[in-house]
Amino acid sequence: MIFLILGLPFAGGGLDLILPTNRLRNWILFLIALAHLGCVVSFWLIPPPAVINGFLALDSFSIIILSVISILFFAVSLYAAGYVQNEKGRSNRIFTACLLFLLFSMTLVTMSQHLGLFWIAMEATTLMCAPLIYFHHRPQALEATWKYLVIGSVGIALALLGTFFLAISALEIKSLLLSDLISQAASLSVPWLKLAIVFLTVGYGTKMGLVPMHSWKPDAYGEAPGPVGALLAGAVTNCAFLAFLRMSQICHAADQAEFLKPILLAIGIASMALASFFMLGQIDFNRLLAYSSIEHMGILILGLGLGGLGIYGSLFHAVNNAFSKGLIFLVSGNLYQQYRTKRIGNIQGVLKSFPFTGGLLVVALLAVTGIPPFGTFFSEFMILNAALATAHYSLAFFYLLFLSIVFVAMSSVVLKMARGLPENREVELNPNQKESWITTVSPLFLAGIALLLGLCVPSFLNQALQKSSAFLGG
Amino acid sequence: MNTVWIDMALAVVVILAIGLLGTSRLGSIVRLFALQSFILAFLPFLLEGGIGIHKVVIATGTLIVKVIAIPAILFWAVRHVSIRRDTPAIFGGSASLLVGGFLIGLSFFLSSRLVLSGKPFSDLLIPSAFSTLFIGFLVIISRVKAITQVVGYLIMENGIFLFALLLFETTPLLVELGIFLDIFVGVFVMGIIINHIQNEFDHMDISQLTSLKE
Amino acid sequence: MRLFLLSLEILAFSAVLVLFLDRFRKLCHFVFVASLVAACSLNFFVSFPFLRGGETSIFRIPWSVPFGEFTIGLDPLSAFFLMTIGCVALASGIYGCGYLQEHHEKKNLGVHYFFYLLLITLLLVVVTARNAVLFLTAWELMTIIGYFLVTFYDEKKSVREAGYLYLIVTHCGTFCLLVMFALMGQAASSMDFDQMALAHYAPGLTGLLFILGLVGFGAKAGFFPIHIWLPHAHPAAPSHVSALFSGFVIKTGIYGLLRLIFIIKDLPAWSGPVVLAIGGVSGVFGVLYALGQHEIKKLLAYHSIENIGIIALGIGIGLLGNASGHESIALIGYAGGLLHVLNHAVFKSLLFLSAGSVIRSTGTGEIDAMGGLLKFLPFTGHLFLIGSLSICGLPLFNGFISEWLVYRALFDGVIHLDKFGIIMAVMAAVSLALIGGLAAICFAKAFSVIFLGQNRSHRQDIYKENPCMMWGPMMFLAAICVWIGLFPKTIVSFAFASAHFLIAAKPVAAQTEFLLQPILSTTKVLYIFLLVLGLLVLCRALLARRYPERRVGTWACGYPSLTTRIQYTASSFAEPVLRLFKWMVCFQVQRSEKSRINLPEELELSSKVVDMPEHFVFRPILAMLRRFSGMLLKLQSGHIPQYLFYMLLGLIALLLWKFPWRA
Amino acid sequence: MIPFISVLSRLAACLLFSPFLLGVIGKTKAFFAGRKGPPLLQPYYDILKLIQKGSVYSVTTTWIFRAAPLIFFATTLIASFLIPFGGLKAPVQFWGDALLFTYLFGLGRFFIILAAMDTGSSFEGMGASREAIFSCLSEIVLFLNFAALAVLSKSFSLSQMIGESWWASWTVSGPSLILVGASYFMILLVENSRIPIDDPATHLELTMIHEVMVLDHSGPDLAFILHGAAIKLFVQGSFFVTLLIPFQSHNRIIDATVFLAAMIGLAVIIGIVESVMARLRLNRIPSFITGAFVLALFGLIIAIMRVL
Repeated sequence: MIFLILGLPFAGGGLDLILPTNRLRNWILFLIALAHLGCVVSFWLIPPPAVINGFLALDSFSIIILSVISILFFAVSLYAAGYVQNEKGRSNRIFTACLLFLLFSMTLVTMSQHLGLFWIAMEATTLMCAPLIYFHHRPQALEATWKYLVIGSVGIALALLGTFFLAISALEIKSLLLSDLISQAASLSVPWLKLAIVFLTVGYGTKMGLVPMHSWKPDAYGEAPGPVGALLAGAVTNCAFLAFLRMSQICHAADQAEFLKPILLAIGIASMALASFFMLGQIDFNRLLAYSSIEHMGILILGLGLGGLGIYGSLFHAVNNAFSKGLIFLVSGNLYQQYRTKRIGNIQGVLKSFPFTGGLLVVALLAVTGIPPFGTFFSEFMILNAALATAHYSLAFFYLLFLSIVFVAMSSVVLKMARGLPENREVELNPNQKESWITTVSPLFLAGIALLLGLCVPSFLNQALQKSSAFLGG
Repeated sequence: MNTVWIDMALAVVVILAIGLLGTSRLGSIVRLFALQSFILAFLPFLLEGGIGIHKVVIATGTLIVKVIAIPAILFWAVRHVSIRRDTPAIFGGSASLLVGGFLIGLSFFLSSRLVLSGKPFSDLLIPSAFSTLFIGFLVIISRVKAITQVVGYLIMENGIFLFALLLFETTPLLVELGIFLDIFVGVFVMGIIINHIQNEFDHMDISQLTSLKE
Repeated sequence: MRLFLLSLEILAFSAVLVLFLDRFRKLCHFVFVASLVAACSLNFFVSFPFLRGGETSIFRIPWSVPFGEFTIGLDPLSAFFLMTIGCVALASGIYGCGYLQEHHEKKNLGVHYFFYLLLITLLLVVVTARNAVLFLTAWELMTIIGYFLVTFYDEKKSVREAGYLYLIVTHCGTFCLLVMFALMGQAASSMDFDQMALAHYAPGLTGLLFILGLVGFGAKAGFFPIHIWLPHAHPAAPSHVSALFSGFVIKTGIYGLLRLIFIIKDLPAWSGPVVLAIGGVSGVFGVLYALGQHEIKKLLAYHSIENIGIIALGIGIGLLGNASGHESIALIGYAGGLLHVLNHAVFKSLLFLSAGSVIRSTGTGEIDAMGGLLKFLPFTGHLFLIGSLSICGLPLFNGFISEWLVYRALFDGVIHLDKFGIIMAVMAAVSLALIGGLAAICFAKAFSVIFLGQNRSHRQDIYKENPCMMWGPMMFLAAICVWIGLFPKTIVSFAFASAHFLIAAKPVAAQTEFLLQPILSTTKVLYIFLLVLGLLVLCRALLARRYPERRVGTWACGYPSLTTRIQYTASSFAEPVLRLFKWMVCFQVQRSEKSRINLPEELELSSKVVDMPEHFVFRPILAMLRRFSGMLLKLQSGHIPQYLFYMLLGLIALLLWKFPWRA
Repeated sequence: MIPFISVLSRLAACLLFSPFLLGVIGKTKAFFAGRKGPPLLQPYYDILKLIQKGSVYSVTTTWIFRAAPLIFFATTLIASFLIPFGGLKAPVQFWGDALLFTYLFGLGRFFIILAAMDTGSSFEGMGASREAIFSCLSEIVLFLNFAALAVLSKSFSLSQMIGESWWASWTVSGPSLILVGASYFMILLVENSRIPIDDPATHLELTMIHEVMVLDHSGPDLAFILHGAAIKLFVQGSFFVTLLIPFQSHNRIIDATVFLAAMIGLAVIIGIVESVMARLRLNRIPSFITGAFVLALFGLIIAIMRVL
């Protein structure tokens, strides 16, 4: 069953490389995404057995992250068909192939129980994203891709080093399988384990875009097209977050949690601080979303670092954030195609000229900044509760301060764009561009899920979250 | 007897890394990297425990990937470039050598101060791994041309590979091969990107790539 | 309880229905009005038994959100606010229908009605929520939907900015509420208000909770330092929306504060004086800033702040009485505050609606461009007169009754409290007197400059009166004002019932009778006054018949032509007052410089009042924040080596901080 | 039966006796100026003359202009019902009638200001805006006086505050009562716009306050306003007098005569003050009222210290 879910995207990617016409490729992309979703649903019903003596298995963390990735990919695949259609005369061969290979590598990441294999899959996602970012063939996109690649690979190299240090610390256990590591955690040599944690934090922190290693994110998300941005911000960051979850699992087992928590808190609050201040002066919409993604990664890590209730909160926030980020990136993709510019100053009166995109833009703002009907509000509230329960009062104060600065920055930008009269100054509104139904259905689908998560958390998700937070002593 | 050979090999690896810091011609940079990888390929055989299939596969893998395939790609990219010279951006040639020396001293100090239990088979291994890693990092930071940055990244990989030697028995074959494959594909993609940069900007000077800023 | 849920369903269902009915205009209006009438009458009907009987009822269904549970409860406190929503929402909704007729072509009214009905539903939920998460959700949604209602005319830039300012201030205020409810939840280990009421809070914690509650609810209610969004939001919003806003939405802040007082029984001793101080400062500064305004809706907005100050005075003296054990003072104080909530809701929405019709007829909100409108707009003029008489708290109208109750609590305090209590009560009483006096000046100015004298604007066209759809609801509100003013028995007993509930005391019939007796005798005196007035009018009519009357132009000391420019304008009327309070209000007078060079042909003189907290506190902070972020942005300089250097720095920092160095 | 007679007698006293006070003030000012001055009953002649005359209304005015004098007269009349004077108990007395007393005057003044602005001439506007600010400030001092009296008499009803037998309390809180009395006298001058604040007999409209507000009224309206102003002076004067007369002999006739004598004495004092002092500049009046405020505050502090 696991081979099926892995094989499908790989085969689809290969097939897409060969197929001649765009339409066929889109169909393949869509069908594979649907099949993938089907497999994931079946995994929820009957949990699959481990494969290749435990290298690939589904524990509670990976089932959550996998289903999030699958739903997001399904929405993006639906959207990508419409998006590429609007880019006249561009063959989407590389685009769809890389998307499917990306899906394959992300699925591999969620499945792998062996940390070495985990690293390989993460490296694969990095490489698959590079051509996707370069979709628009503009000089800036090229520069963004290069920066993404260089910083990404340096980060991943450090992560590899961290994995090796972990292996050295687990010399007696003689295996990097997660289950063995956790069961015989007592025999890990502590100094090597600490060194491994430091390097793994810096390595996978680069993939997540946490503060000291965040510089590639604004450029990469700024230049990536809408659907790719959605996948990057929604799915790839969740895979990197999975790495942090595995790491805290091992630390929890080797009762080194007190060592890891201060690091996570420091990095989390630093990410939120820098992101919120950077957002105030933004003039480019996608870069603004990049900083918002950095801020939400900071919240995730903060929640993980707080422990107790915070872990359930940060897992729930990972799920909410994926959908709200996906939604707002798809909407930014729409905006780019309708206004052909990313500068906030040139876009105004979206609600009047494109009612659906305008409405979705406002809904996306509410979802991202955590306004009640949407799930992000409840997860942020839980993390606040955790902070107050563990008496981190100053932390809670700064947490709320940065959330309010982010709200000030985001709402001023989005509301300036959405409201008012449409004045298309030098930006000629390409008249034939009316809102095609495909590019509005998929963001609507994501908005629906984000709202559903806010209104009533489905019971199966609740149990999965409870089980996985119990692993980390939540 | 073996430890003498191992120490000699490690020393040569570090010397080649320093040599790389000094040169500025792209062609010689790639050749130095190939030589370093060649030595690394034979290092597993010097370890004790005879010639197992594991070692043979690792050695041939390194040979194919790091000595033949990657230099071929880099030479293909270099051919496109009109200017063959690469000048370090931040500080002059000799200054980067001095910093390299300092970094090696730092790595020796680091490994001595680190509280690391477990006796590696040669006390020279960890310092040389750290120094190769730091030199690779320095090359990426200081050099201007894209190809040199790729080579810097590969030097870092070599440093990490030295660490891999420590846990030779534990990591299964599949994982090792996966790591080689990833590095190869990574460099392959970088090569393509360099080609595109070359066509787009008709220069490969990273310091000019700064249009994306606040 | 079932009826209340029925009203919620009606509102929600018709809100969704109206969203799609925009094209068929008639049906859209009909559904909107019908649902409003049904829901508001149901609310009235539901709230009476709770106010009279004083019992409570809870409705609970599980809601699978973390901590969340959908619990709605009705008790005298919530019932009192339900009654207030009933009349305000009904009147301003129907008025809104008439007011927005001309906008139908340009703007999509269906969406506006949808937001309006949804806001009413949320107000009902906020007032009856018994679970912190449900309360916060309804509270935030109310802010967001309020934003969309305020920015109805979003083609104007000032409207967009006003809406944005409103959104930020109230949203950041809500963050304090988040922390407060989180702390309370932890202390009571459950998010349910009833459990919270039973829990015991450490003394230090109650102080912190009270401050957070004050800031959070104060941002919504418009207490003095954090009121800056009110004067911008009201002129920007269409007048029926600003009527609903100042009528009820800012009262949710007061409701929240009262609910906090109900939950935390033993508040710190300093809480009473603090609320009194806030009330006094809000009242005095609110009315002083109102005096300096020249735009009618901005003037009314500042008056909302003033009346919120009066309500805070009532609650403050109630707290003081409660803390020092005088149950009667607490009872009267809370009853006065609550009654002023209802009174202010009624007469302020009446004033906003009449201001809306004045703006609709004359086309501008500037007071100095109006004059003599009573002849052209009789209905609007007289209703504005009734509204201004009741807001100044003059007898015969409802403002007097609630101010009388607050005065009574204050002077009871002067008599019974200890030394410090007397000083606080006297200062509060003096500030209430000052507020009443200045409000009388402000509304004498407003009414006379708009409706009396001659028209000051140069275009002398005739203004036509508004349709009956607009002055009908205003008549309904004016009738309530007069009814409460002259026959206050029922409403005051309702206020006492919810005040009893607030201090958790069983209402004793004799005690309420004893408290009601002075008010009834006041109204007896007022009946005699009306009788005497009637007699005088009769004998004046007799005299008028015997002696001839002549109508001639106003005496202008013999000058031939009496131009309209010699009349006293709003700024000249308020100038002596503002010069007296110059340092409190930074009152500035600007002379136009253009006539300096040649002979001064047209000198222009205008006076302006600067809103101190906004221009000296909030705007500088925002500017400093933006400058700091501008400096910080330079970090992202675009050079790859620099980015890698950050990474290396991060790595080394972590190593130095967290690594097991050999000692 | 008896209460009905007492109500009738106090109404008669209030209506008939009050213009006489204005006559006395006029006479004392004339005596100090060395001239013969108008006869004592001059105010009565004025009122009767005005009632018989026809009235002139400006074109721009509305019904408010006609209703204002009536409302002013009615409010002052009703206010007189609340005050116990001359040994007669107030017909209506309850907790908080002092509030109604002040706010009734407020209502009357509000309508007079509206009527002034209704004519649309700048003089009335000037008078209205000045009257508004000064009366608002004096209201504050009034409330402070009430607070002091409330602390002393432990109740907030006019009858208890000043009606009860005061002999005992004078010994206990003499000084604070003197201070309250002084501050109340200054407020009396402000409220009834006597010399230090406003000169009723001047011709320069620019300097007047109260007179210029009622400039445009004529005929019976002016009569009502004049009579109302007289009653207002009588009512506020009676509050001041009952406050200061310490003893209460339960014989009705003696009380009445003593009260009337005291009222005439008060009128003479006002006349003396008016002839001795000149009118204050307009921006000096707020400091005059602040002086009254400080006196009242001082009285309150002494009252608090004495009682607690």
